[in-house]
Formats: sequence, structure tokens, C-alpha cells
Amino acid sequence: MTGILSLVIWTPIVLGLVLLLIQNKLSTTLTYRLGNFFGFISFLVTLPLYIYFDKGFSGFQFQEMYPWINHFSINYHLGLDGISLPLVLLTSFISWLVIFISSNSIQRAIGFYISVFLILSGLMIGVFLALDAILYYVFWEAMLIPMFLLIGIWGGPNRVYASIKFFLYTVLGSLLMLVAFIYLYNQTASFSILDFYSKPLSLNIQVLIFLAFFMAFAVKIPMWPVHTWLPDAHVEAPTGGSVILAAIMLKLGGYSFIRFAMPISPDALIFLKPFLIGLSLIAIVYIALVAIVQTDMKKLIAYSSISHMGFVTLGLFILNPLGFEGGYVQMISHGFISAALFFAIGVLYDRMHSRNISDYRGVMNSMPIFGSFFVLFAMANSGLPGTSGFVGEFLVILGAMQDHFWIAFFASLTLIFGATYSLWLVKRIIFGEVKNKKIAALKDLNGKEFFVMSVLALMTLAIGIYPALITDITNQSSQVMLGLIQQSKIL
Amino acid sequence: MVTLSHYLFLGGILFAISILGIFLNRKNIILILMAIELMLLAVNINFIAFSHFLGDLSGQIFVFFILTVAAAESAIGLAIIILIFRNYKSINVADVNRLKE
Amino acid sequence: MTLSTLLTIAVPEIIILIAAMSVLLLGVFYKNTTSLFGITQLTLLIAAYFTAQLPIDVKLTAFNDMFIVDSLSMFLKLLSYFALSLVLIYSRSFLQIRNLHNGEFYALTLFALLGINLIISSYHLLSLYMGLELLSLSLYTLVAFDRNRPEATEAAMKYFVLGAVASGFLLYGFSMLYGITGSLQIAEISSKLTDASINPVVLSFALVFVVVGIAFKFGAAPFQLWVPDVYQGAATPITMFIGSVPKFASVAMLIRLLFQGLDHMVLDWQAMLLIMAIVSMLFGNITAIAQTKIKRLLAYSAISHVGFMFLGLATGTITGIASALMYIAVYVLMTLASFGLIIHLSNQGKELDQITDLSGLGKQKPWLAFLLLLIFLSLAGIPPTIGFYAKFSIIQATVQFGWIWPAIIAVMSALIGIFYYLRIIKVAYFDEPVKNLDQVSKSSNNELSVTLSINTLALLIIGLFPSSLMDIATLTSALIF
Amino acid sequence: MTLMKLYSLVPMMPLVASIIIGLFGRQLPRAFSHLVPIVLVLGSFLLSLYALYISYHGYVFNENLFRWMTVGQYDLNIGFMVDNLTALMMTVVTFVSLMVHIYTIEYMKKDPGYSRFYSFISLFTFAMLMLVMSNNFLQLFFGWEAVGLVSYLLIGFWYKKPTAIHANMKAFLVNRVGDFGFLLGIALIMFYFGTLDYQEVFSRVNSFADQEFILMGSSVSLVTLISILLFIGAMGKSAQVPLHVWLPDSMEGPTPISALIHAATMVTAGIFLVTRVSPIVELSNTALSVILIVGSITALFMGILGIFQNDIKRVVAYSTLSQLGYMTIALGVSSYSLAMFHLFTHAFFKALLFLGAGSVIIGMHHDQNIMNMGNLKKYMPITWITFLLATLALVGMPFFSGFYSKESIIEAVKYSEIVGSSFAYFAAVFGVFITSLYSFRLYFIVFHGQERWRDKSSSNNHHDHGLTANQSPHETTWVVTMPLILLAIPSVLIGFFTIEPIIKSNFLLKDIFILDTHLALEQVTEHFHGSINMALHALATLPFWLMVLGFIIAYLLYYKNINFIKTPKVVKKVIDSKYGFDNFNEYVLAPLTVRLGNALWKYMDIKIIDNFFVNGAARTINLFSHITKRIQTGFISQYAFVMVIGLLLFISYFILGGKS
Repeated sequence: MTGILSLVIWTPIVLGLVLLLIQNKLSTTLTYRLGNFFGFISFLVTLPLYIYFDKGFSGFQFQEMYPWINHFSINYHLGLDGISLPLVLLTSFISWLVIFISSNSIQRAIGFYISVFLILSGLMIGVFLALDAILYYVFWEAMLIPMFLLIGIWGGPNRVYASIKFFLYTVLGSLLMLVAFIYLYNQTASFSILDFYSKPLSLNIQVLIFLAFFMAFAVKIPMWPVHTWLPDAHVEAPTGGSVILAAIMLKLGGYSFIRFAMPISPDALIFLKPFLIGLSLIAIVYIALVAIVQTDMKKLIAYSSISHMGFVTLGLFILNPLGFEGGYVQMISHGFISAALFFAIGVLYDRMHSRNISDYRGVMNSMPIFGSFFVLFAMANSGLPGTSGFVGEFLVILGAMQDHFWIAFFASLTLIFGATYSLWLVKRIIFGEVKNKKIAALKDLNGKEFFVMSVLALMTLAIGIYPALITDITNQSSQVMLGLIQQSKIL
Repeated sequence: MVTLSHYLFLGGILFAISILGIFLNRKNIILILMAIELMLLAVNINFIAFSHFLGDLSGQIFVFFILTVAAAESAIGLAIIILIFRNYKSINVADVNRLKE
Repeated sequence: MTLSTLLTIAVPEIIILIAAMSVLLLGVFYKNTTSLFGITQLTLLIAAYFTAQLPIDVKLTAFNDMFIVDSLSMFLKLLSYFALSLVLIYSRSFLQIRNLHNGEFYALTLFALLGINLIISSYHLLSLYMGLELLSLSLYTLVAFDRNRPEATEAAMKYFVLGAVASGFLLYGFSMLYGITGSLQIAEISSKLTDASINPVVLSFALVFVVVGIAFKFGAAPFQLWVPDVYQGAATPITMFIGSVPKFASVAMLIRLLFQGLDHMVLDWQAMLLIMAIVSMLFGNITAIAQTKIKRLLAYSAISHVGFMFLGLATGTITGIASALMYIAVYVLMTLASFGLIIHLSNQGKELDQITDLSGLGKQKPWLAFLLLLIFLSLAGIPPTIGFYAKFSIIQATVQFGWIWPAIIAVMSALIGIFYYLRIIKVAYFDEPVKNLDQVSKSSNNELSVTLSINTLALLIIGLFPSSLMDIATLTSALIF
Repeated sequence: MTLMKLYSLVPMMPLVASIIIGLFGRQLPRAFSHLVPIVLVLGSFLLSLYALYISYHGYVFNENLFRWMTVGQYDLNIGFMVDNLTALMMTVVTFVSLMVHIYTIEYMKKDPGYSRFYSFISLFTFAMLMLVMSNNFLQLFFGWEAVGLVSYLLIGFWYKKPTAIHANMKAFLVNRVGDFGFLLGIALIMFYFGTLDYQEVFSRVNSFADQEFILMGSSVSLVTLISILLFIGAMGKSAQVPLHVWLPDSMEGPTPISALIHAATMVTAGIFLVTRVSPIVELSNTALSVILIVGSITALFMGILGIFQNDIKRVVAYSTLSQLGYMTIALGVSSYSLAMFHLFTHAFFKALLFLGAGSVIIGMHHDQNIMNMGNLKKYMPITWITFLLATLALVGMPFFSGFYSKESIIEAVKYSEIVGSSFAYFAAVFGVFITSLYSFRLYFIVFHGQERWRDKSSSNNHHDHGLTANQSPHETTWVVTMPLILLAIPSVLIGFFTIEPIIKSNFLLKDIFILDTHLALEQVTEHFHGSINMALHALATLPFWLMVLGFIIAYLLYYKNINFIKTPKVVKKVIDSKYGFDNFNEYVLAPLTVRLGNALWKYMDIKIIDNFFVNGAARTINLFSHITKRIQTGFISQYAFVMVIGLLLFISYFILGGKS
């Protein structure tokens, strides 16, 4: 099965480029159909990963390694483990959904739009699969370009500010990460992540390295107080952009914490743990409060994403198996739920061209199917058991309790605040008397929208009812990771 | 007795004067051209003095080259000044600042 | 030393000289400028051929050790030919349209190239000076080439005056070096500097003057003031030329003088280079933000790039040289592409002047917009473009040397830089068109657009496979000493 | 068929019904909407009876259905445990649910959301069964929140009504506050016991009896902490003060679900929970006292509010609150079986009361204001009779089911020696008077006296609800009355027949743990000499006469209309504001949260982080850039000057500082 990882990465990129080149010569419908087909192929090629994945094996599978830049012993080194697999599948799947539904909302340059998504998805998968720091970095940074264009070209009125803010914010962190990589290279004479793992480092150095990583990943995930790019980016991005941003890009931060920051500088992690947990709790409580008062639906969901990502970081930094798995499941779950919520907002936006909560009321009357889905996803967002939103929060709270009562206490506040912003949103948008004629005239979901919504609903429920679906994949790898974290690297 | 340091001092003073000439002059571009010649002259004095006291000829040869180059440089400089005058109707330093910020 | 060995060593320079003079003469009598273009390109090709024939792992000297041929000279000369060749391709239609296309242009560029070659190969202060003046005088003239435009003449004047002052500084430094060591030959200077009896204050004086002279040629802060005005004032092909090929000479000059001549003073010039590097990076990137004219913006961007190069060189290590060589090669490639794009868009009609003139490019000319995207991402150092690896090498060298903080300052200034590069991309892609670009560039000739496309795609492709370029730079730097 | 599969069917059948009707209800013929759920819930009910039969014979079923997930060394499972306690709950839940399913055919007849309603109540049945059948805390929590969800959906069933969607959000959020504590309790259990399985937890709990836990610098007993946290969950679901505020508002939902969810089953989940975790709670006297006092406050003060309500459903709702308080009191004095007993009897008579109220509402054309009713016994005889029976059961008329359960609780409180029991005794006894007063008030106003709608309808009839002056209410059809009758039977009789096994045998006690030092229940058992004896003996006790007093006062006030008591203004104000809980939430808590959120957003996020730091950095750089650009003056002499300055700086660097 060697080569399959390359296939998974490059299929969407190449197909995206092909589409980019030929789109001018095709009609809009044909472009869309072809793009959709390409997206589906890109999704299909990731499926063998799941089928042939060996759940009992804790190392990296399907590895590929070719020399790339000899001078710095940089290799084209790919590998898949239990931590990357679900994220890869999530990426290809959500990307396809975004492409699938793109014809509803994008009128202008749809071929360009779809190819940007294809390329973006390939790059993001690359991030999840790279085992060489520089290869990883290249994917990591390259990914910003399509996203930047996406927000800038198809975005809302304030798109320029949002897109540049997004780009600079992210690059700020990643440049420091690059310095850290180079430092590690000078210590280990290798850019292999696995070599980084085994390199003993003094606490001071570890703390510096961790902070460099932290800047990169905390921005991406995002943690308080470097989160302010996210609401802007979400609000301005087109629906598909928001979906990808929330569902996958944020996960890159979490994934990278697991892949880099934690095993490379475990002692620093323990040293900085109170600080990190403090930030996570601030994100959970403070951001949830901020989410409550939002008047723009997208902003509300964006803030709720930050709050949920606070759970991810809390789970990861609590440094026990429950928290770790919880944080991880939360990532995947949030991938589906936030995607669904942003799709839902997109559905409304396509029809009403407004994201203002106050412009809506009583959507349930004209769009009962949509309303039901919305209620379901809002509930999932507030962590209702039986939906995937619950699993992560539950495990993280269990994990937090093992660390300290008050951490669990503050984390659990999300039960109240999360429900408050989700349900208040539902109350204001979905329920109630019909606000005006425009709402009364709304058409319920069309076939494509229904398909996307129901698929996401199924995934949300499936993970909620049987989370072993995810944890059985990750179990082995997460134990390895936790093992690495628990081992001191100070000589 | 005139020692090496006297020459060097002279060279230094000439050099300083030439620099002052360039940036204190706010009027005529020709003056700048002359200041540049003076600067090269200072360098020449240095070279010749060193050459003499070191008993090595290469410094003096260098001076010949500098003189030649200076001549070429002046030619080009003057040519540019003519162009300036043609375009700006002035060779006042203060008038020539369209390019800024 | 026989004539034949002399010939083998200096044959490219001799060819260039002959060609330069012939073109000058032909240009007077012979009005077919296209053939002049052909002759020049052919000259470059032949020169490249003979340059490539030289061994790279042996140092050969000629003319009483005034002239040296080594890996560095080969690397830089070949790049110079290549870059000049591209410059000529990009320039032709632009000059034709503006009635500037004549023999003098080719003669002057060839003389400048000769000067560059001479600097690259000089192993003696005299030959270095001669090369420098040959280059500078040609450049002054080239800047004033578009002689009816006031801006061009003003730029020429500023360049001339400041360049002459800088030459004066350099010469003054040379004279002191000569006084201290009694020699003008670089290797001898190096060996005599070990003498303990040397007055360190005088030596420091000499060093400062020499470094300032070099820094001026590079356009490093605080000796960068000529750069924006000249970039803006000169005709775009000339700006492109000044911004690209002479940079190779500057690097050579720095390596010859500082690494080979004043290598014992490494701790001293290291500090100066580091300071200039940081000031240049910050000054260049910060000031660029406030610019509204695209060429001026590129000038400030050039200053910041020089800062990066200086950072690599300041380490004083072979890795540092390698990174700087890599950087300069990449930088020149990017500069050519960026000016090529400007020329392409400027052909026919008004010159592309303001950044806002680019608005709507993404909608009207998607391919050009894509090239613009690649170019500016590369300038910004975003992977997978080659610009990233250039910066990467520099930072690697810096960190390896133990300079963590300079590395962090460098990446932070790069961050500031990304902002204004993004702004250009933003204008091209996100803003609505204000003028109809369609009609503007239709008349551009094919060779230009093909070259531009190849040049720009190279930024991406080399970016995907940067290994060989890095290997060459490393090999070159390893063989210098 | 294994028992596991059989038991799995119990919750699955309603779930299947819910899914079928939920997804395809609108496509299928209307009859399917009620037929499918009714048949499947009937199946559940029968299987529940079978489960009761099996567990009655001493077989405790406890198996895992599937592994939910594995985390490190922990396995989290989904599974069922069926003992007498569970089986009893299952039977009650499925029976009441079945009744409500049938009743709904008529009640929701004209509603466009007919199939949706069936889908929801079937889903509720599923969730409630998952809750009671669980063998671990995880699944318990799942069911716990799932019933909350359905409750949310059903309270907001008429989603166009602003009050309904306000009430459902309030219900969910208040419940979330409870769940917040509950979840923390579960997390503590996981931390100390390393498992969430009931049996394992209970088997290890003794070794943690003396475990101390440091909380805010002071040390508390772990068991106390866990118990109180779990009880906070129970408070939310079972609407104990101060988390009771949602229950009266929940009456915005359709009446059948008020009967099913907000009277008979869901609200008793808290009682079930505390009973289930008796092995933990028993170890902490502090926790028991807290439970007791909270229960007493609820029982007394919520009952008082019931006297002043004019909405028929709200009266019953406050009565439910008060009765839940009684159950909680029973928990507090370690008489879990009595709490379950009261839960059991209450489920029947309160469901009957609600359905009766619903029947009245149908009769009144969906007018719920009792001040528009009167003399309904003439028009709705079956409703009247069954409602009267339910009222008698509620007030604790000897021989009626409510009597036995409530009287036993009062007895138990009397014997209890735990802190707060004297207050609880007062509350419980005085509560009997209150109960009697509001119950008979309601009864007299609705079924006797003037036919008030005839003169009030014109002013009050703002919707298409209610009767006009010349209309008369009429008896409802058999689908409504049949459940009324079927519920009336147990409401009257079940106490009489089941008190003996509850108190004397260990039918429930074997699934409950009571510490030897908690003697209240033992004393009750000792003093019990048969149902008839108990009823007769009651005539000589204070509660009975208080009940009679309540009846008399109500009779005078509302039947004879003699206004001999004037409510003081202050009391009226306090009562009208419902002790200020709602006001506190609405005017203090909610605005405070919003204000805090706004402050954090507008000041911290936008002003400080974004404008000051992020954009501030950009602005600073921009400012710098406009300063540095000034260096480029365009004057050549200044350029030269700058160069010389640079040169001089380097020279001075060497001469003054750096080197030599």
C-alpha cells in the first residue's frame, strides 16, 4: 500500500489544478459537475486508508520516505497513525460536501472556487500526514494561500481586513515555529519529527520551543487571547470557507499540539500546564459568554467554536487519557457539528442574504425540515448526550476532574453557557411567529442541502451513540503519544 | 619634518571638507561635482603618501587609475547635469526633488 | 604564465569586451536593433560557455594575482549572464515602444556586465575598483537613458552623486588598508593583517569605510537612500537591471573583501553587518507599508531582502555564505519576475505606476494574476515558493550560528513584509477593476509573456524541488576557501 | 430470545415508533401516527410487566449491551440493570405513557403537528426507559439529558407561541444547571472509583466513606460532595427549590405531556436517581439533611403558591412541585422506598389530574382560566368524578392511594432524628393543609358554582380559544375518558394494596441501601399494622384534621363564596412574584450574564485585544512607516548627510564602544 498517502494528498491538488486550467472552456454546470466528481474522487481515495488501517498497530502506517532536500536532510516522509486517520477522513469528506453544495451559493467563478477547495483539502491532508517538519511546514503555510483567496474573493464586505488578519495572525505563529524547527534541526541534524521526539532538551530550551509552537498552534486552534481573527474570518468567508475553517483548519492546531508541541517538549508542557489550562478555561467560559451576546449568527457559531476548542486544549493539556481522548473526539465531533451549523447558516444566507439574528424569526413555519436539523445541531453543539458533542465534553470533564475539582467545575459551566447560546439562537431564529413575508416565503431544503444535512446528522449521531468508532482507531496511537508526554526529556 | 601623519591629516581634512561640501551645499549641483573631485583628491594624497613612506609603487599606480576614472566620472556627471538643466531648467539642488518619500 | 592560460581564464571577459565595443560601433551604423539584441544574447551564451569550461574546484589567478577564477566567480558569473539575458528579453518591447531601443543600451549593459565580471573575479583592490567604476558609470548612464523624463535624470543625478561619494568612502578605506598592509592584493592583505603591530584604530577606520562602501552598493540601511529614488525614477527595464545583476557583483565584492581580505576582522564586520541587516530588514519592510507606487515598494522590499542577505553573511560562516548565495540567486529570479510583470503590464500606454493600477487583475487577466500571486508570495517567503527556502536557509544559518534573537527579528520583519505583499495580491484579486487592463497588455509580445510565465513558474517549481539549487550554493561556498 | 434482547426491546420499541413517525409520519396515513406508537408502547408496557414479574421473583438482571468506548484503562459501556426498583419504574413509565398515547388521539386531534407529537412522546418513552434501565452513570446521564431534550421539544411544541418557546428554553437551561452539578458528581465518581458502573461503584463506596476532599481550602467528605452534586442534578429534574422555576412555565406545553413528563415520570427522575444511589447518599448525613431541607421548603412553599393560581394547569403544576417536595423529604429521612411509593401513587393520581384538567380544557375549548369555569360537573360527569377521585387521592383522604404514601412519609419524618427533621415535619404536616386547600379550591371553582364563562367570555376571548356565552362544554370522547377511568382505578386503590408489600416486604428494600443508624423507615414498618388499621388510625392524627380544615376553608371560600379572609398586601406581592425567583432570574441573572458577555466582547475582545493589541500593532507599524518614509526627503544633500551619519556611527561604535 505504499504510495497511497501520496495519492491521497496529491489527487485533490492535481485535480484542482486541472480544473483550474480547463474551467474557462466549460459551462458553469459542467464545471460544477466535474468539480463535484473530482471532489468525490478525492474523498474516495481516502477510504482505503480506513479499510486497510491496522487498529492494533501503534506506529505509523503506509509510510513513504524519499529524500527531498538532501542538504538539510529533509525528506518527503509521510505516515499515518490513529491520530491522523480520522482527521484525514474528516478533511476529504467535508471538502467534498463543501464542493457538492457549492453550486447553491456561488455564482461567480465556480470552477476557481472548487479548485481552491480541492487544493486546500490536499494541502490540509498533507499537514496531517507529514512526518518531516519542513514538509509539514510547507503544507501548513501553503494552505493559507487558498484560504486567503477564498475569504478575499468570495467573502463579505469586510473581507480584505478579515483575510489579511487571518493570514498575518497565522503566519506570526508559524514563523516562530519555523525558528523552533530550525533550532531542533541544529540539535538533531534532522528534520524528522520522530528524531525530534527522542532528542533530550533542557527545560529552558523546551519552554522556549514550546512557546514557539504554542504561538503557531494557539493561533490556529485558536486559544484565548489570540482568537480574534476567527470571528472576523468566519463572518467574512463564504459558507464553504467557514465550514472548512471551522471543521478542519482549527483541528490543524489541535493535531499539531498533539504531534509536535506535546511530545517534543513534554517537560515544558508540565511546567506550563497551569498557564495552558488557565487559558483553556478562559476560552471555555469567557468566550461562551461572549457567544451569548452575539447578534450575527456566524459570529455566534464562531465564538462557540472557540469555546469548544477550549475544550480540546483543556483535554489535551490536562495530560491524562480521558482528557486526551476527550479533546480528540471533541475535535472530530466539532468538525461535523460546526460544519453542519455553518452549512445551515449558509442555507439561510442564500435565501435571505442576512446573517443578523434579528432579521429572523419563526423559520420553522416555512422550513420545518431545516428547522428540525437546526435544532438537532444546536443541541449537539450544546453537548447533548447521544450526539457527538457530548462525548468529548464528557470525557474532558471526567479528565479534568482527575486533575482538579475546580478545573472540572469551570469546564462544566459550558453545559449551561453552551446551551444558553445554542438554544437562544434556536429560539430567536427557528421558533416563534413568522417575522415577515420573506420568511413566510422561504423554501425548505432542496435535495442537495437535505443530503448534506442528513449525512452530517448521521455522523453526529453515530459518533454520539458509538464513539468507539473513533476511539478504537486512536486508542493505540494516543497511548503512544501519552507515553511520550509522560517521559521526561531532561537529561 | 613632514611625516606621514601630516599627509594623512591633510587627506583627512580634504575628505571631510568634501563631505561637508556635499551635504551643506544646497544650491548648485556643480559644487557637488567639485566636492567629489576633492574627495578623490584626498584619497590620492593618502595613496601617494603611503606609497612614498612604504617605498611601494603600487599606490602611485592606483592614483593614476583614480585620476583617469575621476575624469570619466566628471564627464558623466556633467552630462547628467546638462540633462537636469534641460528637464528642470535649473541646477539648483533644492529644485531637483520630484522623487521622494 | 602563458598567454593561452591567461586567455582561458579571462576569455569570457575578453569576449564581453569585444562584443560591447562592437555593439557600440554597430549601433551607430546599423539600425537593425533586433540583431543587436541577438548579438548580445549570443555573447552571453558564448561567455557562459567559456565560463562553464573553467574548473570550479581549483582557484586560478592571472594578471599578477589581480584576477581570480574560482567556484564563486563561476557561480555568480553564470547567474549574471542568465539574469542579464532575461533582463534583455523583458526590456526589448518596452524600449521599442518608447523609442529607447538602440545600440547604446546593449553596449552599456555589456559594459556593466564586464564591470560585474571584473568585480566578481578581482583579487586586487585596483581591479576591484576598476570593475566597480566600470559598472557604476554604466549604470549612471543607463539610469539617465530615458533622458527626456525629468525623474530619470533626477534619479541618475542622485545615483551618481551618492555613488561617487560611496566610491570615495571605499577608496579612502582602500588607501588606509594599503597604508596598513603595504599591499593591494587581497590575499596579501589578509596574510599581513595577522601582524600584531598594526594599529587597530586605523584598521577599524579602514574597515568601516570599506564596509560602508560595500553596503552602499547593496543598498543596505542606512546607506539605502538612493534605492527608492533610483528604482522609481529609472525606466522599468533599467530598474530591473539595477535591481538584479549588479547584486551579484556586490555579493562578490563583500565576500572578496571581507571574507577573503579582512577575514581576521570577522568579529568587527560581523557586528556591523548584523546591525545593518536588522536595520535594513525593519526599515525596508516597515517603510514599504506606506508606499503607494509599486516600484518604490519594490525598492523598499529590496532593502529588506538585502537585510536578509546580510544576516546570512554576518554569521561569517560558510553556511552563511551558502545561504546568502542561495538567497541572492532566488532574489534576483524573483526581482526579474516582478519587474517582468510590471513591464508586461506597462507595455503600451501608461506605465504601471500606482499599486491600485493592478486592481481587478484577477478578473481580467487570471493568468497574470496567478503569476503575480506566485511572485509576491515568493517575495514574502511563503512556501511552497522558492522564496521560502531562501529565507529558510538564512534563518537556518543564523540559528546554527547561535543567533536566535536575530533570527526571530528576521522572521518578525518578514511578517511585516508579508503584509504589504498581501496588499498587492489583495489589490489584484479582491478589488474591483478601475481601468481596463485587457486592452493594455494584449500587444505585449509572446516571448515576453512566455518568459515571464516560465520565470514565475520556476519560482514554484524550484520551490517544490529546491534541493539542487541549495546543493550548488553550498558547493560553491565550500570551494571558495 | 435472551433476556438481554427482550429487555433491549423495551426502550427500542418506542424509539422505533418515534423514528418511523418522525421521519415518515407526514407521508403515512394519519392513523399510523397514533397506531404505530400505541402498539409499540403497549408492547413495551407488556414487556415491562414481564420484567416486573421476573425481578419480583428475585432475579436481578445486569448486563452490558455494548461497549461505548475505551479510554486508556477505562471501559465505558451501555447496558441494562433491571431490579425491582427499575421494573417498577418501567411499569409506571410505560403505563402512563400508554395512557397518554391514547388520550392524545383526541387531545391533539386538530393539531397540524399530530405525528410530530407522537414521535416526541415515543422518543420520551425511550429516553425515560434508558434512564431507568441504565446500569451505569453514563447511560443514566444520557437518558437524563434526553428526557430533558424531549421535554424541551414538547414544551415548545407550539413553537409559534412566544411564551412556549420562552418556557422551553428556560426549562432546558434550568435543567442544565442541575446537570452541571450532576456531571461533576459523575466525574468525581469516575475519578475515585475508576468506573461508572453502578454495582462496582456501590461495592466500593464503603472504602471511601471517610475520604476527605479539599475544596476551597477546607476539607469536606467526598461522599457528601458527591451526594450533593448528584442531588443538584436531581433538583433540576425534580424541580426542587431553587431550580423549580421551569416547571410552572412548562405548562405551556400540551396537556398530555404535562401529565406524562411534568407530573408522572420525568420529574420523578430525580427521586429515582437519589434512590438509586442510596448506597452513596446514605453515608453522608450532611447530604441527607440538605436533601431533607430542600424537600421541605419545596413541599411547603410551592404548595402555598398553588392556592393563588388561576390557570388550571398551573395549580396542578404547583401541586406537583409540592408533592415532589414530599418525595424529597422521604429521601432525606432515608425512606427511599416511601419516596418511591409516593412517586408511584403520585404518578397515577397526578397523571389523572392532568388528564382530567386536559379534558376540562378540551371541554372549555382550550381555555385554561379557572375563573371562566364553573359547574362543569353538569356537563362533564366522567371528568368530574375522576377528577374528584384524583383530588381525594392527592389530599390524602384515607383509603385513597395518596393517603398511604403521604401519611407514611409524614410518619417517617416524625421518627427521623436527622438535622432538619423537625422543620421537615412541620412542613410536611402543614403541607397537608395547604394541599387540601388548593386542591379543593380548584375542584370547587371548576366543577361547582356559577357557569362563569357565560358572563366573562366576551372580554377574555382573545384567541379562538374558550367558550362563548351561549355555548356549553360537553363531555369528551372515549379516548379521553378511557384513560381517565383506567388511571382512576389505581389512583384510588393502588395505595391500599401495595403499601403492605412496600413497607413490610423487601420488594424495594433489597435494591436500596439504608444505613443501620437511620431508623425512620424501620420505625414506620414497626408501627404499621395493615392498611385498614392505618387508615382508621389516621382519623386520630393531626394531618387528617388539617386536611379537613383545608376542605372546610375551601368550601366556605369557593363554594359558599364567603370571603372571610383577606390576603395581606405584602403576602400577595410575595406570592404574585412567586417568592421572586423568576424576577431574580429574569432581571438579575440573565441581564447580568448578557452584560458580562457584552463587556467581555466589546471591551476585552474588541477594544483591548483587537483594537489595542492586534490593530494597535498594525497601527503602530503603519505610523512608523509614515515616519520612516519621511527620511526620504528627496534632497540629495540630506541623503549624503544620512550616509555620513551612518558612517560616523560605525566609527564611533569602534572607537567608543565595541572594540580596540
